[in-house]
Amino acid sequence: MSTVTLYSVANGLIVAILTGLYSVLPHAYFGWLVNPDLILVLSVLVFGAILLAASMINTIMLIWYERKLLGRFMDRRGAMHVGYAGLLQNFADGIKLFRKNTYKPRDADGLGFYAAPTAYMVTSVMIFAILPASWGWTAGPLPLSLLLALVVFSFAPLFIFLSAWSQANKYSLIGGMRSAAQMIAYEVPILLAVVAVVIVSGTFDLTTIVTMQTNYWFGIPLFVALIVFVTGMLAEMERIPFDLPEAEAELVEGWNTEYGGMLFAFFMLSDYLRALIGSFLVVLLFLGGWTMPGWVPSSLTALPLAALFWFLLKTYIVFGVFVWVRASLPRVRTDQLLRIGWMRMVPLSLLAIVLAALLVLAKCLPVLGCLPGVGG
Amino acid sequence: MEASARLFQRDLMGKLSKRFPTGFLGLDPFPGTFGRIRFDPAIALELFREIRDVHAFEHLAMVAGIDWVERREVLYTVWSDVHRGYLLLSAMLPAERPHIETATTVWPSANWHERETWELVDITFDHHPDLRNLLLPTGYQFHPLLRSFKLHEPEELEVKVRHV
Amino acid sequence: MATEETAVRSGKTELPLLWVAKPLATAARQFGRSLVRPSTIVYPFERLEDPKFRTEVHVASGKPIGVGAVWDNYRGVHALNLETCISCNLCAFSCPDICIEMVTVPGGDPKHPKKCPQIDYGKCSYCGFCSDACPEGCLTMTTRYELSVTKRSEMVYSPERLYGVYKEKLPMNPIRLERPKNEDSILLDAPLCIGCNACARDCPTNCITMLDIPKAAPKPGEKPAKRIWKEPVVNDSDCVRCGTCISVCPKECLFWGTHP
Amino acid sequence: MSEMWINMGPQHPMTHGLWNLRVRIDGELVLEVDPEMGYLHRGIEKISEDRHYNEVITLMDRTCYVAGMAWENLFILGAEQALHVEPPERAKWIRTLSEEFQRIGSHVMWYAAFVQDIGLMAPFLYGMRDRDLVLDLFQSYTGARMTYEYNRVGGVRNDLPPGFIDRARKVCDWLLDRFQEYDDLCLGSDIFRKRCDGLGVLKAADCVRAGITGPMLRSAGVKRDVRKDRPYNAYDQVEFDVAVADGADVTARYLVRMEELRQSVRIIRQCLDWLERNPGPAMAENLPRWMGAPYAPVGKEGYLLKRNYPKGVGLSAIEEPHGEALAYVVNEGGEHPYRVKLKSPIFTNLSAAKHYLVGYRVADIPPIMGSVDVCVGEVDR
Repeated sequence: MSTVTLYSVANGLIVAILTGLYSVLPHAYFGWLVNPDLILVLSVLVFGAILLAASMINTIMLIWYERKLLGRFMDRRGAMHVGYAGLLQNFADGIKLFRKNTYKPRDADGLGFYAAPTAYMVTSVMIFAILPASWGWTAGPLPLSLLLALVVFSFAPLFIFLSAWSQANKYSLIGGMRSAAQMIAYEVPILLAVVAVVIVSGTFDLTTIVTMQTNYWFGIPLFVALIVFVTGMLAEMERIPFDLPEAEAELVEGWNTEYGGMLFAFFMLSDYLRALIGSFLVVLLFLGGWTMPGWVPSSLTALPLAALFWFLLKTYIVFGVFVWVRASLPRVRTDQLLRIGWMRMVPLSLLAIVLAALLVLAKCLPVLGCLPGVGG
Repeated sequence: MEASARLFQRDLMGKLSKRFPTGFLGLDPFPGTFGRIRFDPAIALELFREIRDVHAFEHLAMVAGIDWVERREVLYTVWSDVHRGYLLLSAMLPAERPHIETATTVWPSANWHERETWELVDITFDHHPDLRNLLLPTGYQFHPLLRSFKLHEPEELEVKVRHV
Repeated sequence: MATEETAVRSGKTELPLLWVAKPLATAARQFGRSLVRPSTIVYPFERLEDPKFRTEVHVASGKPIGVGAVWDNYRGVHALNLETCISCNLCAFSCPDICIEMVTVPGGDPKHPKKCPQIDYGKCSYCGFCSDACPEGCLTMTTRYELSVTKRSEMVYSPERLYGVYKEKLPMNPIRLERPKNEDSILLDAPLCIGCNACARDCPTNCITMLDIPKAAPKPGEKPAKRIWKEPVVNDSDCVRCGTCISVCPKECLFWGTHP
Repeated sequence: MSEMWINMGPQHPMTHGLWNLRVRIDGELVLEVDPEMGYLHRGIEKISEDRHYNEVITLMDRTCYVAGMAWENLFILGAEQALHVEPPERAKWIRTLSEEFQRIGSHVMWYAAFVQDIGLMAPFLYGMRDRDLVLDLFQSYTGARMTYEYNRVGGVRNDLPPGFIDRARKVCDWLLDRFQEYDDLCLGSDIFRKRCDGLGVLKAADCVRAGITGPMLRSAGVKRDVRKDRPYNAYDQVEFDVAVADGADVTARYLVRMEELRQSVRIIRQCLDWLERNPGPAMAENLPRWMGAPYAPVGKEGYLLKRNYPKGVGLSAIEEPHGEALAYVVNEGGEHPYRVKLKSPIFTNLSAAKHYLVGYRVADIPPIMGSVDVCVGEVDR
């Protein structure tokens, strides 16, 4: 495995800067500069900045990717004009949204109207500090990183409902109600599906979970859990066929009807951040994370960012499946959505848990090799 | 169709003149249809019932109002699935306060047609359940399909909306 | 094939197999097809009227895109051949939107200036009646369809500008209508005519000639005529039936009708 | 959340066009609906009274902007009856062909909008793409893609261009394959069936009472089609079946429209065969000049000259893509029609909105209204 990690890069950067300062500054500040706490704090800050930039760029590229992919599904080309094959189109859109005024409806509640998109965005970005994209791409050792990520992930209904209510718009209120009901309904099967993974792996630490998938992917023995998790994620990400909260045919734009300019961009970006997080989680939990299969030559695996590249490749393929589903399926209705959630997904996820438990009890899968024992 | 249609016409004419000795004014030939019945607006409702129930013209296709300056014509086009043909019912109304009984009780589909005829040709349909403006803004004072309403004279078209 | 099977389907069709497998497969098939060549073109850089689309292009999916050579039938911006325009007004008369105005262009004789159509594309509905009406074929419609401008006044195309379009040699609508078979002719209500020569002077095709006619002897009490009386005679084969003579006649003695 | 009124329109993604559906809802349940029309009222009937017969055609194209050719046919049939003009046989077949192509264009457009309403993204573009082929064909012989101005009193403007028939045959083959794809994407999808089955039910008796015509009526099992019942143009000489279904719900309307598409292809093929075999004039011979030409020659003040127009009155009915459309044309001897009355099928279909909307959910409104196929241009006229 490569020793170059995001944190080590940030740390090295800070150390280099401090060393440079060491050589030019008066001696009185030396003790101050070599303080390890300061180095840690600065390293984490740089780490965060890199992460923010990386996640934002990734998200924007994800939007481009979806537009191009959806275009091909629709027998057209997608964005073509700004940049090569429209690569810079979303940056142009972002700049346009930045430059627009944001208007608040007269009856809207100011605090909720402005706070909700911001909080939605912030919580979405926060998860990236928790999810490891490769070796060492976390803020620090987090034994319960999976749990933490899911907890932060499930803040969203709160902010959506807050924004929906504060907009003083009937459509956004209906959309917010739908969104809250839908997200809460699908939290349950998602968590249960994750429980199946946790039973098999015996840990909440995502890095460990990925390490355990070196020989085989959890998605194969836990196929039922994978299906439940992907479906639940579709609902959590509010993508077709579960995009009822912003069903544009009946609810104009759903819970973000009244937003424009940068506030809309916040929602839009957060949606795609969450889509990225969902794809990350699918890859991390079920598809082996950044572990590379054995047939990849070691000269390639030894490259500094090979693991990261491999991980992102998987992520984009998973997201491509989401786009494929979006292109070909209609939207379900609220009652049907909830019925699918409670009556199909929850029993399925319980079944997945039972299957996982049986796998662990049997200790062995002849085809796939031994599963790690729990508690032993 | 021709011979049987003519037979049907004669039959219809006989029955209707027997049923409505005063109000039924005649049945003119009209190309492509069973003909055009002229009737007195006083018997409108009974005639509609008769046409629908006895003669099985159960589909009202169109209600048209025509302004003949000195009087106004209201024209109902009905279709029968049994006889496979259209029949026109036409009543001449006076130009002052033209009114006729509504057909919505007989053919519910007359609702919007009559609203439209009321606002465009200014023919009042008595006992209509919902005689509001349909195509024109609420409170619009003019009736554009009258011959007295001229195009190309914008100064006359100043919109006078009655504020209610 | 579907056309051979009975058309009348009653009731529900069978429920779908395998949940949503069929639409997913269909979309994936379409994806594969459009990876090779999507049905769209990159518009400002490629155009349907480009030569490579003028013959049918069969892509992998077999889709015929483009309209090929018959693209020329398209009714777009007009082209006006100023040189052959005879100022007959027919285009302006035939316009349902009243967007054509006859304006003076240089080159006519100063007393009776040459008037050619000026088109306001803010009003035009591209119905093509004007080019159908044009007897000389000098006002035709081209395949140009891009007209966006930044000022409303730029929507008005003067005759010179339309001539500029003509000089670009764009493909022009090749379908010419035949002249109607039994057209009315210009007839003269002779007793009303005062022989003023206005019709012959303004006739765009010069098909009216003023011929001397023997005038009846003055009635008692009237002064004898001082000059030779002339009467217009219309050459029917050259006449384009524009009605200019009727509209300039001061005595309204010309009218439409069929020759007895 | 207590009861409230919401305005779906006039600028709302559900309303394809400018109209307003006021809905009283309790939670997601629809309690009362009140369609408000008139946002697109252009007074076409009034303007027609001021125009030459051939010039009215330009208005008819704009009456329904997705089915312009059908409305041209409708008016021209009425006007020819009022003016006592008989078009040549070839013109009748070309009109039949045009109308069926227009039906395909309109139904495919309906398909695109309808699947967009229920959230299907890609098929929307498939529909638009396939409609474009039909528009290409239209452009190749009429010169325009949506506003054709092709019919004239006494025939059609021009004959079909060379090569048209082969091209049309190719498009027909292509379209038939695509219709199968449409079915795969919709009927083959469990979610689609869940969304549309048993929605917006309006049984046959209610349909007839409410004056509903077209695919909506046929979806309830009533076999009424003006093309069969009262043939016009060349419909008495072509073979086709009337598509009916008996579900009376959104799925049934979908089935009817899809079957009509296939029947249209069948009719078009017969028309193409006939047109290939029988050349001839597309415009009536020896027509009085003012009828054939798109313009009337003028006198001093515009249309000064009075002509001997035979008085007459015409009633034409056609099966427009949306249903039974009627035109009543009165000619009183002027150069313009004295009165043009147009009856749009959607007008009556919409007036019955409360019968098929109340009792369903807000999320059901787009698919139900989508299955009605609203084109506001011809409702408001």
